[in-house]
Amino acid sequence: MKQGIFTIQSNENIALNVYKMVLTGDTGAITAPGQFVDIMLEGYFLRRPISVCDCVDGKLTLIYKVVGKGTEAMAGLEAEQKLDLLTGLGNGYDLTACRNHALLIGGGVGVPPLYMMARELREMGKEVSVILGFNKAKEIFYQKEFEALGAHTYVATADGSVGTKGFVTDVMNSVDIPYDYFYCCGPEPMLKAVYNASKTGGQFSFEERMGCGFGACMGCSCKTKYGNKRICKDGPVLTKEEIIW
Amino acid sequence: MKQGIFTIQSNENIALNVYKMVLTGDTGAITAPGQFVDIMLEGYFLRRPISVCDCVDGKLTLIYKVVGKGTEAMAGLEAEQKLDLLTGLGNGYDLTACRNHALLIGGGVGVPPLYMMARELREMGKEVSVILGFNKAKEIFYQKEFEALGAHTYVATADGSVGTKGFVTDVMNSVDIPYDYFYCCGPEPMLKAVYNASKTGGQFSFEERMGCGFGACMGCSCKTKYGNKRICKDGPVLTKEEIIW
Amino acid sequence: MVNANTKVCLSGLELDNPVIPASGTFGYGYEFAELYDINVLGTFSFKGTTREPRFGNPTPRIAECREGMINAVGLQNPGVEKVISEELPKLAKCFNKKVIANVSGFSIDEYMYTCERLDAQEQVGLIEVNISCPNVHGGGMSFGTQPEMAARVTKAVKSVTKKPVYIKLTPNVTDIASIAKACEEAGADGISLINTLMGMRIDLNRKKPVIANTMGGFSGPAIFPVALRCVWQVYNAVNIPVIGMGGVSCAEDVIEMMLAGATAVETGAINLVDPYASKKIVEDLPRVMEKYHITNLSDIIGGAHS
Amino acid sequence: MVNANTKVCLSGLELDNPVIPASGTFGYGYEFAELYDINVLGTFSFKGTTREPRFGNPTPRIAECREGMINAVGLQNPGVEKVISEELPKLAKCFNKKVIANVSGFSIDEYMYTCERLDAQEQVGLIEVNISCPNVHGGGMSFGTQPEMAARVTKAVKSVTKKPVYIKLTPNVTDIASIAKACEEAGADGISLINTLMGMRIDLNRKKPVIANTMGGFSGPAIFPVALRCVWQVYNAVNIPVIGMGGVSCAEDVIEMMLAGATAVETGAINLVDPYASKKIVEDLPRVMEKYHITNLSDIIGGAHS
Ligand SMILES: Cc1cc2nc3c(=O)[nH]c(=O)nc-3n(C[C@H](O)[C@H](O)[C@H](O)COP(=O)(O)OP(=O)(O)OC[C@H]3O[C@@H](n4cnc5c(N)ncnc54)[C@H](O)[C@@H]3O)c2cc1C
Ligand SMILES: Cc1cc2nc3c(=O)[nH]c(=O)nc-3n(C[C@H](O)[C@H](O)[C@H](O)COP(=O)(O)OP(=O)(O)OC[C@H]3O[C@@H](n4cnc5c(N)ncnc54)[C@H](O)[C@@H]3O)c2cc1C
Ligand SMILES: Cc1cc2nc3c(=O)[nH]c(=O)nc-3n(C[C@H](O)[C@H](O)[C@H](O)COP(=O)(O)O)c2cc1C
Ligand SMILES: Cc1cc2nc3c(=O)[nH]c(=O)nc-3n(C[C@H](O)[C@H](O)[C@H](O)COP(=O)(O)O)c2cc1C
Ligand code: FES
Ligand code: FES
Repeated sequence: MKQGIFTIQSNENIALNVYKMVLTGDTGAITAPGQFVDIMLEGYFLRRPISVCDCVDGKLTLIYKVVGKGTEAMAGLEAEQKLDLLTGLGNGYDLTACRNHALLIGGGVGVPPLYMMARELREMGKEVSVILGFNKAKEIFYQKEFEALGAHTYVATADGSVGTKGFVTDVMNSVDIPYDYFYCCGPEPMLKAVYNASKTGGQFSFEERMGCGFGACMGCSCKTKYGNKRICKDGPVLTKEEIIW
Repeated sequence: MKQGIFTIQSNENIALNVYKMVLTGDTGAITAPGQFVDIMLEGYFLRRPISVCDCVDGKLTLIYKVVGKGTEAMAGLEAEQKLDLLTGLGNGYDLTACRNHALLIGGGVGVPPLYMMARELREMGKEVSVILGFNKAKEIFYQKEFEALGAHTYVATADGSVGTKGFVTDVMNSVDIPYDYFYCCGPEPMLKAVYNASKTGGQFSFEERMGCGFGACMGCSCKTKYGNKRICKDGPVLTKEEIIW
Repeated sequence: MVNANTKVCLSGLELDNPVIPASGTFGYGYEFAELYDINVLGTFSFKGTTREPRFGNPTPRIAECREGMINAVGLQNPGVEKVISEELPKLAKCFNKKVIANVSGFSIDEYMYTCERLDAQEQVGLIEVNISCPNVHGGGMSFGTQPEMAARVTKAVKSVTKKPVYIKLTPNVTDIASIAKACEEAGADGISLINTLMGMRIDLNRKKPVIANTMGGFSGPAIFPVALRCVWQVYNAVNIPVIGMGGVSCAEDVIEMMLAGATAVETGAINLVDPYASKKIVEDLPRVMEKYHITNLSDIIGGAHS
Repeated sequence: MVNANTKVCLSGLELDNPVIPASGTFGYGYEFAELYDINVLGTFSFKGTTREPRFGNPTPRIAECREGMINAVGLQNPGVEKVISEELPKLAKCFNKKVIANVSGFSIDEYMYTCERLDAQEQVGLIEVNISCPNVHGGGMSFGTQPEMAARVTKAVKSVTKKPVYIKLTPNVTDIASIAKACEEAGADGISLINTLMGMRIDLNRKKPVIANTMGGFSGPAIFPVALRCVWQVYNAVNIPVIGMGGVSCAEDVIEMMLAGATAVETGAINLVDPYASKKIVEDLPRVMEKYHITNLSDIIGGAHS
């Protein structure tokens, strides 16, 4: 973990209520996809946790959805403005768990962390399939970016406007993807559906309301088969076998 | 009273810890010298009351001393920034009470409101003498500005570095100024000393910690011979005869 | 937005909307009437009134806090007779709704006297009895800190009034619900809460308390979570309407208070720093109701319980 | 600045400075030791420890407030035996000062057991007994809301310990001074205050409480005026040292707390949003002392009284 002042390079609307922010600063503490940063916003007491979407050469990309006052304030920020970030938070995904072919499953703003993971898996020479779930066409983002990495990219929309009509699990059930391990991020009902639909081992990223984001307050605890864990420090990524729903 | 958004034109350091801020905006509610404005500052709950130093052609001049966190924040503001002000607060001085020759007595940041008053009295064709009290040379401001209005200007410094050594009352006692009425603004001990040293009727401007600044909360009350008054609404200017020390 | 229904009803007193500037932060109304038509408000609660005129506490009476302020005004008011003969007629010129009469006292007799006088005024729609003052005949402990004392004031006041009587509670107690319950049992028509939290600040330059009286009442947005909790607890404990207040500063806060159990909501300290705050909240309510899919505001009262 | 003396002393426990991260906001220290040398602190109070391991409350346990937060962690901790066998040895590697052991319990027996075990640990310099938990053998009311109960816990704990025992009080009471006095009479070596204010928030989208457990403990800069008032009242009521806390977020707040009567000062929620906060406060103290003409920090304890 590191605390650092980052400078916003850009902050743009890329889908319905979804923004992409690129920052520069000391990204040295960020070591794995699935980790997150915790952002201090003027006028708000608690920091906002946002997953690392990508991190290369000191450039940090975040993708976030406006859901409340904090993210609304973030959407109003402009290039050159500074932000106080805690970086390198959380365990992140373990990419070595996949042998040859990884299936990445993301829903809504669960999609961003899968991008850095897909890139790194491709760099490791692995086959990558990605299933992206959204509600409707206007919410879709990053489909092309995944394709550009050479990932087999499937989209599901709840209203059927693009790709498979339905949920990510409808793609899992209808397309025969020869994955040997999967990685998943999204809202909890999706995680649970994927848990049930999956045929191999895998990892899930969880969300919880956080006090500190770095393991000090016990605000974000959950029970696992291997004991109590803090989503912020021992997670947010948990393995399939340890999860208690 | 009016609420309005003002734009800072300039904000400069003019003496030790003393700043002059010029703003533009709707000054229509400002009707008399001695009135004040109440400034909202980001991150501070209560507004800060500052006297009108001058107000011409929609240009509002304020002079303030950095004494705490709010005024410190003000000192850091820059041209083009916006401020939310309540304007036209307080009764202000009654200039008609002076026949021919007004004596204006100010101490420290009690000096600013006397400037607009001196200007208006001069425009009304009256003789104006001004006694400005400061602690030391570095704190002096606006001496030339008063002289430029054609006011007989005397300075007293506590350390004797400029003008009369001592207090404004030392000037009152040593120089024979033929005033028929006086107007006074400064710290309370000075007001009281002037009260005792003065030979004519006069008016005093008081300070008090304020909740609202416009008469709603009863936070700033004082007792006078004519009943309870709110410094912010029935004051800040009280006449010599009504004051109870 | 067209369909947003903001009407609520307090023991028969129908309000166009639930927004009520709180006692002590809105004077007797006309300072604000200089700025806007105060008839847009649900109503307002006028400055705490006592039998005798009071100057209140020595100054300084005000201290700043993060997201709030402390006041130790000490119930400055011209006394009930002058309120009736001078303030209410002045108010009549700018306000055509029924006002809430906020009453304070230092003995049961005084409460009875003042309430009876105000009960006789046509302009008064509801009496809000502030029981946070120290009881001069009972050792100085505030009437509002013991259920028995709160009940005695309630019963006494109810015996001399016909208008709805709401008892205004202090949050500076171990168990606010038990005090609310005692008031309900004694005949209160409703409960108003919260009054200020006891707080203080010290001036680092003088190394002395900022407030001349040492302590004072802390209020403003900072106290909202405490106020909301108290409203929740009291709503659970009684079957009479609750007026919620404490730190309310925007339309979202009004809705949160109502979900916790408030039938109407008072706005306090925020009126002092933004004199248009209550008007803005009234105007903002329909938009925020739409955002949270609310058509009838009165439907959500207590909606977050179970 | 060269001459600034920040030393203070808590019942024989000498501290280089009065800055103490508060229980529950500093874990068992080593998350912060990753960031800086925590030996710069006066000391710190470790996470509230109970006899048995506890998972605590269901999540969500955290809600945001203006200038503060609500937590309903519910005393998650590994239990006193694991604290002794695992946490303290880990702490020894990064902290060479005596730590404050914060103890919670749901019965007098439990308090006694846990305190006795921790009293035997060399690393522990002082025991801070949190009596805000509900008393499972006494109807669920918190031990800290009645003077008699507070005194019973104090006496029981004192009978099994040799180290200084500070009783940590809840502010959610009508008369905190009487509870402090009862603890002093029962033998407490000092008083620690305040624990969190009871508060809550409602999620407007779900129209349900944010916190799974409905209510929680509200803390952070917003509560500072209440905490300062409590420290002032308790300092007036007792002759034993007071550790002040509640909303402290900068060196100025530390000085304000000490002027009100605190011998040392704990920093809570601020550590969670700025992990370097306590270190910054320690480093900033000499500058702020100079600004307010303070040479010996211990000289100002209670300085704003009379
Ligand atoms: C590990 C982690 C990674 C995340 N990554 C992303 C991401 O990459 N992109 C993205 O859009 N969102 C992400 N989120 C969710 C994001 O943190 C919330 O949407 C955001 O905090 C909402 O803030 P707000 O002020 O707009 O909402 P408000 O509801 O106004 O916030 C009030 C409080 O609740 C908290 N809160 C609200 N929703 C959530 C939530 N879903 N999870 C945790 N805390 C919440 C806020 O942080 C704040 O403390 C992530 C959450 C976690 C825990
Ligand atoms: C009618 C009136 C006119 C004034 N005109 C001027 C002026 O022209 N130039 C100038 O430099 N100062 C003036 N003052 C004083 C000025 O308001 C304070 O210096 C300023 O509010 C201090 O704010 P702060 O945040 O720096 O201090 P802090 O001490 O951090 O402020 C804390 C709180 O105390 C209040 N406060 C502190 N000192 C005073 C004070 N002396 N009077 C009233 N409230 C105070 C603040 O407004 C704030 O609410 C005037 C005061 C009044 C009442
Ligand atoms: C300056 C001031 C004066 C007050 N005077 C009274 C009063 O006379 N009677 C009363 O019942 N409450 C009084 N209150 C309390 C408010 O009505 C309200 O209960 C409290 O401030 C909480 O609301 P807020 O946080 O929105 O300010 C006063 C509050 C303030 C700030
Ligand atoms: C997340 C969290 C957990 C806490 N856990 C404990 C605890 O275990 N034992 C205890 O005595 N106090 C606990 N507290 C209370 C703090 O120690 C402190 O008394 C309170 O938060 C007020 O200080 P603050 O406003 O600086 O946060 C906790 C507070 C927070 C925010
Ligand atoms: S948020 Fe504090 S421990 Fe996870
Ligand atoms: S400051 Fe509110 S009445 Fe004067």
